Amino acid sequence: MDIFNPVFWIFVATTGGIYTIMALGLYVQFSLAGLPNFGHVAFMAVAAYAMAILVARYGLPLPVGILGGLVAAVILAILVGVPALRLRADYLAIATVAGGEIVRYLAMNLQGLTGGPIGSIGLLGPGKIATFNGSWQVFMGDIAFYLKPIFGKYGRPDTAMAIVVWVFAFAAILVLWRMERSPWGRVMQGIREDDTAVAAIGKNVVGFKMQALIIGALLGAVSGMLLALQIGVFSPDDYQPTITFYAYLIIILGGMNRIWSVPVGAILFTLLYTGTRFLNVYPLTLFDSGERAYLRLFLVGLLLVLFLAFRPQGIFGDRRQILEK
Amino acid sequence: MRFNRSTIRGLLGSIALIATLAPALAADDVSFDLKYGVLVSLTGESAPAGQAWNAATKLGIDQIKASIDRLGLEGITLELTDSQDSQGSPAAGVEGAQKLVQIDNVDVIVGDFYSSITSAVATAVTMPNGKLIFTGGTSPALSKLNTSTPAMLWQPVPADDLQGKVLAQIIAKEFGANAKINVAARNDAYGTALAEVFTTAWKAGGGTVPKEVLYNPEQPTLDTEAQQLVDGAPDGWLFIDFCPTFEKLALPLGRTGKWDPAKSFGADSLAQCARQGGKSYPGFRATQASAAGGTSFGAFQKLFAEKVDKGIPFESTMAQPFDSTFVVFLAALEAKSSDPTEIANHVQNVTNDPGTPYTYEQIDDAIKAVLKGEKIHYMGASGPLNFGPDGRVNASLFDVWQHQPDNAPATVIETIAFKP
Amino acid sequence: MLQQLAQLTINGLITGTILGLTGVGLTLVFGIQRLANFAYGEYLTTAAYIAFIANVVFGLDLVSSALLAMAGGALLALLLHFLVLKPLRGRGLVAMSLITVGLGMMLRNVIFLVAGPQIRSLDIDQTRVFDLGLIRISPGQALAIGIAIVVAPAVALFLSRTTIGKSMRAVADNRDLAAVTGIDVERIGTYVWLLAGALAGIGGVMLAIVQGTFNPNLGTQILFLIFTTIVLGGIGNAYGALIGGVVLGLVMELSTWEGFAGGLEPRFKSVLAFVVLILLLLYRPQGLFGKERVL
Amino acid sequence: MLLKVDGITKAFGGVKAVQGASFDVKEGSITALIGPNGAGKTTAFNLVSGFMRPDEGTIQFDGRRTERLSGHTVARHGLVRVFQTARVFTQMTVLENLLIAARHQPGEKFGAAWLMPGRTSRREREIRREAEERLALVRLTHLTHERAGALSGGQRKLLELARALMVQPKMILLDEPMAGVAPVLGEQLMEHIKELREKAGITVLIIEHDIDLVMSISDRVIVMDEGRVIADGPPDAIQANERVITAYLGRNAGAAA
Repeated sequence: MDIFNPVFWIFVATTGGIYTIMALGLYVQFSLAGLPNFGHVAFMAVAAYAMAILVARYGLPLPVGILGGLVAAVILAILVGVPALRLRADYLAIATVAGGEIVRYLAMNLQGLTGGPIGSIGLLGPGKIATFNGSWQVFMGDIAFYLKPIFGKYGRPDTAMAIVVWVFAFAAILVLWRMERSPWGRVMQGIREDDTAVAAIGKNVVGFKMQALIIGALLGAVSGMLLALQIGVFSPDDYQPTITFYAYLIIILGGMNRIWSVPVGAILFTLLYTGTRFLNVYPLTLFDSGERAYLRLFLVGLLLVLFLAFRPQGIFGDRRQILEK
Repeated sequence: MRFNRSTIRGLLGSIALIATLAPALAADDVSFDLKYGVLVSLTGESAPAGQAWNAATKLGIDQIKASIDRLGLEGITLELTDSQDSQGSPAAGVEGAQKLVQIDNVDVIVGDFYSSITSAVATAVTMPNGKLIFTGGTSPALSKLNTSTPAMLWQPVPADDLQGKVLAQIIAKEFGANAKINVAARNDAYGTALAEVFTTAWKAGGGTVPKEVLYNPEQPTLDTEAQQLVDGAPDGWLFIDFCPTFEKLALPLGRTGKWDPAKSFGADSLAQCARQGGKSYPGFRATQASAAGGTSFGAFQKLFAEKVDKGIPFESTMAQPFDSTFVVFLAALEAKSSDPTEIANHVQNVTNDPGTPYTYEQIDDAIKAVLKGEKIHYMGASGPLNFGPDGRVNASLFDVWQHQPDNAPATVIETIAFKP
Repeated sequence: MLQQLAQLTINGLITGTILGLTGVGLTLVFGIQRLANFAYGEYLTTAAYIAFIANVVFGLDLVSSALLAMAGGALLALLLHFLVLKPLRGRGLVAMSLITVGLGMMLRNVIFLVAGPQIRSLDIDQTRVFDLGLIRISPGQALAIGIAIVVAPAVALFLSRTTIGKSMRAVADNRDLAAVTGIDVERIGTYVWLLAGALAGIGGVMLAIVQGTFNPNLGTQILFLIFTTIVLGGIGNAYGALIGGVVLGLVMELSTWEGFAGGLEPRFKSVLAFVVLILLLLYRPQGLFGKERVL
Repeated sequence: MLLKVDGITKAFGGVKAVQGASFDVKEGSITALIGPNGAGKTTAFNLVSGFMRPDEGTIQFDGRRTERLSGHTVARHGLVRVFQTARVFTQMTVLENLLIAARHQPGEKFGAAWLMPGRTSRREREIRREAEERLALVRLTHLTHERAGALSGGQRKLLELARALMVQPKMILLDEPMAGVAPVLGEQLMEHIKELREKAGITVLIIEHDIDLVMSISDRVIVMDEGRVIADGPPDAIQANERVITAYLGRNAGAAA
């Protein structure tokens, strides 16, 4: 075993960065505006599909595809927002799960549009191979060229990808951090606490919530597209509701209401999630290798419960501010 | 053993070779360390098949290890390094594959049976890192990922395009090319792709498909689907599914009172449901690549039943990972190296004529033959594995299996030649 | 066509009753304990396996097995309540629901580990058919209908006539108000878990019987449909869940009827359920029978 | 007339909370809305302030029809409500509770923090001055940077009143401002309400149970029972009204006492 192989950990770091961006989207919706959106994963899905369809099927350049992905996520946010923003928190939570599942089922069943269960590789029909990330790989290769002098033999496209992802993640955090501390963020904080009271002082609560939903959707879209570009192939099964649960876990691990702790939560989650792939050590080897897979998910569930039980305020959270919604 | 001119020539050649390189059998010069990794959906929806896949791979490796011990080949070690869970998702699959390749440094990944995951893993992990992947994915698109030689992605089962056309050919023979056939397929990559290939071929031949029902295998009940399938008085049916979920559909089908298993055909994985602990539907027919070269499927099944935990259901498709372990090992043995590219160079050599046919049961002899420098032809438990240069199995002969009454094992009723 | 309609109606009623009965448990828990129990599907699965052990391993008859499964479901619900959920209370809707996500993952994988992934079936002859003219049903379906006829009215009566039942509805409806009127909210909270567990038990057994075969994914597969049911009926409203379940079951099945514009492809059934939910919420944000949001 | 309510009706699942209530409020007056529990007063408030939509009837505020408008729009037109149980933002400081309510802060537009930081901070300074004045007025200056959650019930009511004033209303709806307030703060609150009219010319509509208080403070009293307005007039006339006495004594003696 080569536990410290940097190539693997660079891959994990990239995933962690993508999860950071995904969770940031949820942070805006949930921690900032108090919207318990349980269908966040749908934004990742529509953006990835829109991008891949535009690039693979219509031969458009990747930037156009990315733009298309963002637009698709915004459209979905508006479609979801119109019915959902009038709902009470508990109804909203379930309705958004339903919304996310509609997206996944449609991706699965509208073969002509999405390639169906086989995923993005089937976008051009069965028997053909559809790819959409070629120019992205070239782009990463170009960046890697400039990384060579610094990183030596690890100046590879994956390293470039990790850097791009994290640069974006921190830029997003910076932008949001400043906005959170502005009057705009103050209204959001008010809405999170008591949206009726905010309406009573003349603020357009639905408008603000829609803004939060759309920003969250855009961040979700970016993370979905980055993940698709990193992996190269995606299928409807990538967008199970569990992904949204994980995004919540990330926010909670870090501490609900602190934007700078989102990346910490994402790193912790990634380590936990990937770390449980290393169960092939004694005494766990007493379990059959297939059984260890159950054990892994059991452990993920257990850690989830333990974290929420013993550190509900997250790593940096503030006990007074926890999980009010 | 089949004798034809080329095998005889091969034999004579090897005898000559042995004569000159007599000490080769000592095999001191053959030493390599071959690492396998399994990547498959071990949890959730596909856990039953995934667990069986993992068990079958382990079973294959154990067989080879035992043989190496018997033959005292100390230079060779085999290891199933780790099994990773792909959770049915390409993203999770790539992560698991990264672990296998970067951390465990495996030479070959056996899995996944999802074509989506296989394509992601192959393009993102195994191919860029020069590793092999033996997949259970049946999409004909997969082999197109092999853009250079030798192929690094191998499909040890005839792809959908082949099977779909064979089914159309057999069903046309039974009902005539203009018949009305209702198609039922599980709503996943395997089911939808195969259904599409069949439907296209069937309509091209002049037939009609009044109802094509794609059903979600995880759906609680399938009564409505069954009802739709018997509507429109079709001449026959085609089912594309695996035995456990097919059973869920067959129950309500039976209840409609309008379904006749004797007029039903199934894809390869439905050939032998009774032997998998399921029910048999007397008269039901299914095709499978012919194992005329001496099948070891029955023996494999017995082995599986003996060695694998009872909780893990057997499926005929589990012969694929099992065979893959043998093909990889024999190719490595012939290449005298566990370098993935070297192995890839030899896969075709050990799975095609000319060569002496060996099944897994004769693994000792096969190893001896390879060490002697003889040309062998490994016959899989799932049937002959005539790998082409593109990484696909080319089959020309297909067996038609028929389910027997009283849950007796299915039998081969005929073998037909596929005309492309 | 008519025959198809009759058959679909029966199928819809069976699915609907399962959704409705399990929905009653989930919705009361939602209303009283303020948590969306994402582990509820695993309660169904656990109960189905308890029935399997009783019925197949120990050879008990189906009815006793079902009763054992109900007891088992109730026990599991109480255990989780007292060991995990009650001590952790007060963490808000989202955090509590996430805890149940974790519990669900743990339970499901333990069941996989212990019971193995292979398919099981209860001891009931699935191949026989009762031909009732318009419709044809299997003994399993007949049994499920039988259970539904007994249990659904019993649950409705329990909720409308007994003190505990009435208190449950009152607490689910408005916890504070109920507390003010002297209901022991804490005690009702325990009873509600008992009821939810027992209903999950009967739902799991019914599902196992109707499906014919099952594996550890049994409950997970139906969980989101149960959630759809309770939102449809209005969260916290027990009758709403019963009716919502039947409505959802019928809508899903009848949408595939040929007389209905050729019928929807069956694989879109679950999409339809979710679409119905969202359309309804557009018109009635509080569900069919929920109360309008009051400030 | 600043506010004209005509025949509004609202039903909840068959139960009519308000049925055909009509009343109006004169500009610059303090008007009280009284009635037994369940008379529909709070629902009427919800309807007038735009937080619920009437099933029937019209509402006119400041010459504008408002019955179809949403709560925040009504508030922007100058009709601001204060809730029965003070709804301050407990996790913000007292000062922030006022800052958030100010109008015309360009920094509340999306992205303004980055696109127009100058205008945002200029306006923020103005708002802050205004907020400090209001705090001084309700004598909460010593709590400026305290978390609002730490305030007592009465202080919260004062804070909410000050917050409502930040919106620069023409009219304020007060739902039982005295409930749960310590007597000392209650008097202070009363003073403020009177001052509002005298100094700022703000119209006040108030729901209150304390009859003595109602009589002492209001110019006019509107009485509701079973969703209808049953009496309307100056305080002394109302005290003598037969129907009002029956409504109170007949069913809800406690509230009248």
